[in-house]
Amino acid sequence: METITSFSPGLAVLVSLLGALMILISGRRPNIREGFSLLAGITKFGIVASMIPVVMSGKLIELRLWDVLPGLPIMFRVDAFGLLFGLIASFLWIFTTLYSIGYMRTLKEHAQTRFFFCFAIALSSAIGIAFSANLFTLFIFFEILTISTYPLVVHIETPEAMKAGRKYLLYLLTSGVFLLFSIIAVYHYTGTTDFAFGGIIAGNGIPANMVILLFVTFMIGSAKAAFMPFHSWLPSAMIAPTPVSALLHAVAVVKAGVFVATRIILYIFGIDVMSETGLALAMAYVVAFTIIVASLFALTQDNLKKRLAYSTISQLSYIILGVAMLTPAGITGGMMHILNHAFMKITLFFCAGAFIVASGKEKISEMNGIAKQMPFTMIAFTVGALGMAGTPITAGFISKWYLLIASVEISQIPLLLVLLASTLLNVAYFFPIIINAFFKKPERELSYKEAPLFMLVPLLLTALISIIIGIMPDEPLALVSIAVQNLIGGT
Amino acid sequence: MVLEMIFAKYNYIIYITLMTIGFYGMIGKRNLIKKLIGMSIFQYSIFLFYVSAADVSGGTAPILLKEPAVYVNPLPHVLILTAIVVAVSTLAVGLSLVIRIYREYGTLDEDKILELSK
Amino acid sequence: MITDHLPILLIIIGFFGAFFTPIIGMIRKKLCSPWATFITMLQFLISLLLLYNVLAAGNLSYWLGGWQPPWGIEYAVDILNAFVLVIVAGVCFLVSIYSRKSLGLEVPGKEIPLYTLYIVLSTGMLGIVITGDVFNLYVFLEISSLAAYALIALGGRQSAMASFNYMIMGTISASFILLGIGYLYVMTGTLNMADLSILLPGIYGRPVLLVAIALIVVGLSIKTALYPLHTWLPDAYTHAPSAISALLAGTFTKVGIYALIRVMFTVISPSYVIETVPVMSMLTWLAAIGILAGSILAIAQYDIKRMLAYSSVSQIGYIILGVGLANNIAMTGGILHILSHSLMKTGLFMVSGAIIYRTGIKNIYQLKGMGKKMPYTMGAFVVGALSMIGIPPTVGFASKFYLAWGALEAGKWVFVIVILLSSLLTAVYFWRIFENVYFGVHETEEIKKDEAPLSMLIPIVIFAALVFLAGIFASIPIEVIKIWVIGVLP
Amino acid sequence: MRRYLAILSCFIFWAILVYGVPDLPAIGDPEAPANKHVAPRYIERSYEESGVPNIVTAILTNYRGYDTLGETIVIFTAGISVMLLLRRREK
Repeated sequence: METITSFSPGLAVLVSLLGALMILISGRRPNIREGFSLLAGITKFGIVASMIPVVMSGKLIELRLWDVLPGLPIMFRVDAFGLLFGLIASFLWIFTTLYSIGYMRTLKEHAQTRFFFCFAIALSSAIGIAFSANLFTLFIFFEILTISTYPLVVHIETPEAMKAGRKYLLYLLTSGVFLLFSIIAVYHYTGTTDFAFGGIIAGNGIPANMVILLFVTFMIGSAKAAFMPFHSWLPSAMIAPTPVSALLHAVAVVKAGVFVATRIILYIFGIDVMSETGLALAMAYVVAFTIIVASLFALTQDNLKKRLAYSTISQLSYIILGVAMLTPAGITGGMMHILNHAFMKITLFFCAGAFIVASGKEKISEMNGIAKQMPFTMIAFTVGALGMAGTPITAGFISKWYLLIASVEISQIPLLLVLLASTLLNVAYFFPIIINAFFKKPERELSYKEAPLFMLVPLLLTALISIIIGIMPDEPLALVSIAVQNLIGGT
Repeated sequence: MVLEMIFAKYNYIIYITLMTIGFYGMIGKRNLIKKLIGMSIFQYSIFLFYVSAADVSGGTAPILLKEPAVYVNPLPHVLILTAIVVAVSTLAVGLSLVIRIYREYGTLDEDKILELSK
Repeated sequence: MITDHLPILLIIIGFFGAFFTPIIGMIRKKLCSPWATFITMLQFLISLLLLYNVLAAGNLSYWLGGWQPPWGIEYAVDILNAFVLVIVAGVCFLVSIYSRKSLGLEVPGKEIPLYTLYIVLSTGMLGIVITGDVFNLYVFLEISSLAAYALIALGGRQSAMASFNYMIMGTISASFILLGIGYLYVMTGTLNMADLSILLPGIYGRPVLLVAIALIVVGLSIKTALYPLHTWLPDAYTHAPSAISALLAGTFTKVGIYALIRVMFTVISPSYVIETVPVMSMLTWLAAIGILAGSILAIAQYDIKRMLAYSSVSQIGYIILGVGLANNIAMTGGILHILSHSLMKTGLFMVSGAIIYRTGIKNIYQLKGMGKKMPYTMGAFVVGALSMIGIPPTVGFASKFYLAWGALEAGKWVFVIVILLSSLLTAVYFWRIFENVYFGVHETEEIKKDEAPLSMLIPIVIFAALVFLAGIFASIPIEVIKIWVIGVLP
Repeated sequence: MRRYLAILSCFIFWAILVYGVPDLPAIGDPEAPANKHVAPRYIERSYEESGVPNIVTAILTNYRGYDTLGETIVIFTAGISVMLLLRRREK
């Protein structure tokens, strides 16, 4: 496969680091600070987007920086899959920045400089993860992501938040340790940590037990993906300000986990090893279990953000389920769902934040009749919820369709049933909110109005885009199909 | 056999025993001055070892004589000269530390000091 | 050429520097500290030159007084020496800048003897590292120990007792080493390391050699504070003046480890201590226990310096573990960790000293709001602490990576688990501080910025930067270490 | 308790050292390695190389002169330390 060397991936990472530095320097002047934040976001997206034509033409972009440890360089390689994730993260950062400005200013939050600073660092590492060419580089950014999101999680600094932060760290640092172990083991056995389209495990004479152990440690290592039983950090982390939950805990962090899991399944173990050892199927059933159980948990939550968090856990497992089915349709569905879920979930979180800012309400039971006061927000919320359930013409439908095809292809009827059941569960936990908001009368007269424009516009746009993707999915599908071709062609 | 060995190597047994006594003084005694005494015994027994190992039967002190003679090994003596100085210096520092401690706590019993410093 | 005499210059400069300190102090007391900085800077530069020469032209051997070894004393410099020399001299140099204000506050009015001893201490440590003669090593060990006892005793009320205990332990250790050296001499008739390494195979397997190894290993383990012989260390580091804690934490234990490596792997051959007599594997087990015990004890502390001291016990375990596993990778990791731990721990102790300088606070739960009050200092603290935990891209990560890999290479799964588990434990005791420093209660009142003085801040920031840079470019030190390791290990 | 521990460790210490004794050369053995390798040269050539009849002095100041320099430093250090430790803080 043709590769070209370019500085773009490095620049994309660097831009937000520089942005972070500028944010820190201009911390005393909020307008300039937020200006830098926005500027970094736009520049970053520009750089990432500039790589689309190259990748679409089937080439890879590589950038080898220096060796951190001998034989273990910091290296970027942009392929279709990485680019997809990079595009999502950097594109949504722009919206989230706008949204955060509105959110933070309206609530008069403290330590805003720290907030924007950490946000920029977290974004850098998310892009770093997307473009990593080897496990080693990926791990570095993975750990930076963990550390840089911690201050965001504990932002409000109440004892409760600190407790949630400790839990967050406990899970993510522990998983980091497992990941590190797995990386060292892979390096030890294979002499490389590079991602390759056919995987690098095969043909190294690693004992079968070891392969299984490695897979398990790798999957614990990608606990950022929040599949069960390593999920419980995510609902706790909902104590963070809503923009954080929106971008990081619906897009960057958890998607990074899913992204890593996918990279490991497809690019380290490879399709052949996964299917020969039966690990793929085992994984599929674990995540299928997660899909159902997380949805059931979601039903019981009254806090809107927590319900969304459980919904995220469930939806992320779709992605891994698709990948674990190892068929072109499954992988396509899984990868598409990274994109679709990102837009839908960020819309939902933006709405949840808008409710908090405008009305101060976080509990679902208090949201009766809210649609009258905040019609636009509620419409966006409905769009997102419909997408989650996989209704046609929304983005969610596309990915769910592919997943269903894949489950039929490999004739695993239980998985098919899981997908269908989860659709029902999605309806069960989202629609009551919508119905109550539109049709139920509030107990008291409501006096608030829509959230500020800074917040309203981004959430309407993301809702709009998730419909656009549903209607015209060709462009992203093309990108995904290149990734799939690489994988299938490479084996 | 064993007796023969003890007669031929009694010097080692003596230094080892002395050293053990010193060692006990350092770790077993609670009075700081006694610890220092133990320390000195401990160190000087090592010097005994060195010097006795330098002995050559029938040898004389390593100062050159007119007529040829057998000399004992001079090198350990040199080393021990240095080591003695080191030991003395350590003792000096140790004693001045003890004075500091006495000024601070008014006692030299380790247990009492530990209680007082809580 | 003067450059031929670099090895002895390194020591002579220190000795004369120490001799002249009282004279300079008589002229003006204030000049003592710049003088110490100047001397240690010269030593640092010479060490760098030595490292450069060794890398460019191979090992150096310097005959003191022109007497051929084994009759005279030899200074032998190879890559390991030079590497450790640079670390030790560098730390001494930077801490001397830092110490002016810090010691000025904690030990007022005693500049003259203080800086005399400071230079003696640094020179003594450099001497231990550079010498190629086992008895000379003992002499230097005692020189530096004596200076260290006196310097530690300058701290607060309890420091004299801490120093006394350290002196008892230190004397036991030094006497063991002296006795071990005596055994080696009695059995071979030489004191020169290179000569010993040739002659020792003749007595392999004899009980005397076993006793000698036992004595030297135990002696050096006390010096390096290997668990369970670490008991002197927490008290000494806690009660010593901050600058001295920083200096000792960064250098003294490392010098002991250096001596251990030197004796075990170049004087006695690696195959003997690894295969014939399992000294090394015994050490690895102690080290592994020490890693965990040190971390757990550190979690139990609330005095910041005491916590750092226990963390040292744990980190020293890492180094010994790497050295004890004795394969190429683990050994590289262990030696690299000498560098990383020196950088991190010195930096962290200096930060704790800066906090004490500004506020007098030692309890980690009283550090609330310190992140606003001393932003740069605490930033450096964060970098150092993250490196201790092993978060990339800091140097602590690089060494931890190599150590874990080396343990895997050796097939010792237990140690892999120990290494990785302890990074979590490390996270526990450092994160408490982060929480207190940066988060916690909302304080409405504005906290005024009150940074440490520049002469303290600059070394701190340099250390933080080095932790970061050495982490990003870890392959440079690793390549250097590897040359040595490959040359030594079979 | 502590006392017994001390006695126990003393015993272990004693036993380890005694273990090595049979292997050490007998006292006064002229064939002991210590007397064979380095030492003869000092005895034979120190006078011509240094001009001092006392061999110990010759070695102390000449062959191993830097040990002696170290020795002086030790004394110097001890002197300074004692001064530092015993002088009361200046008011």
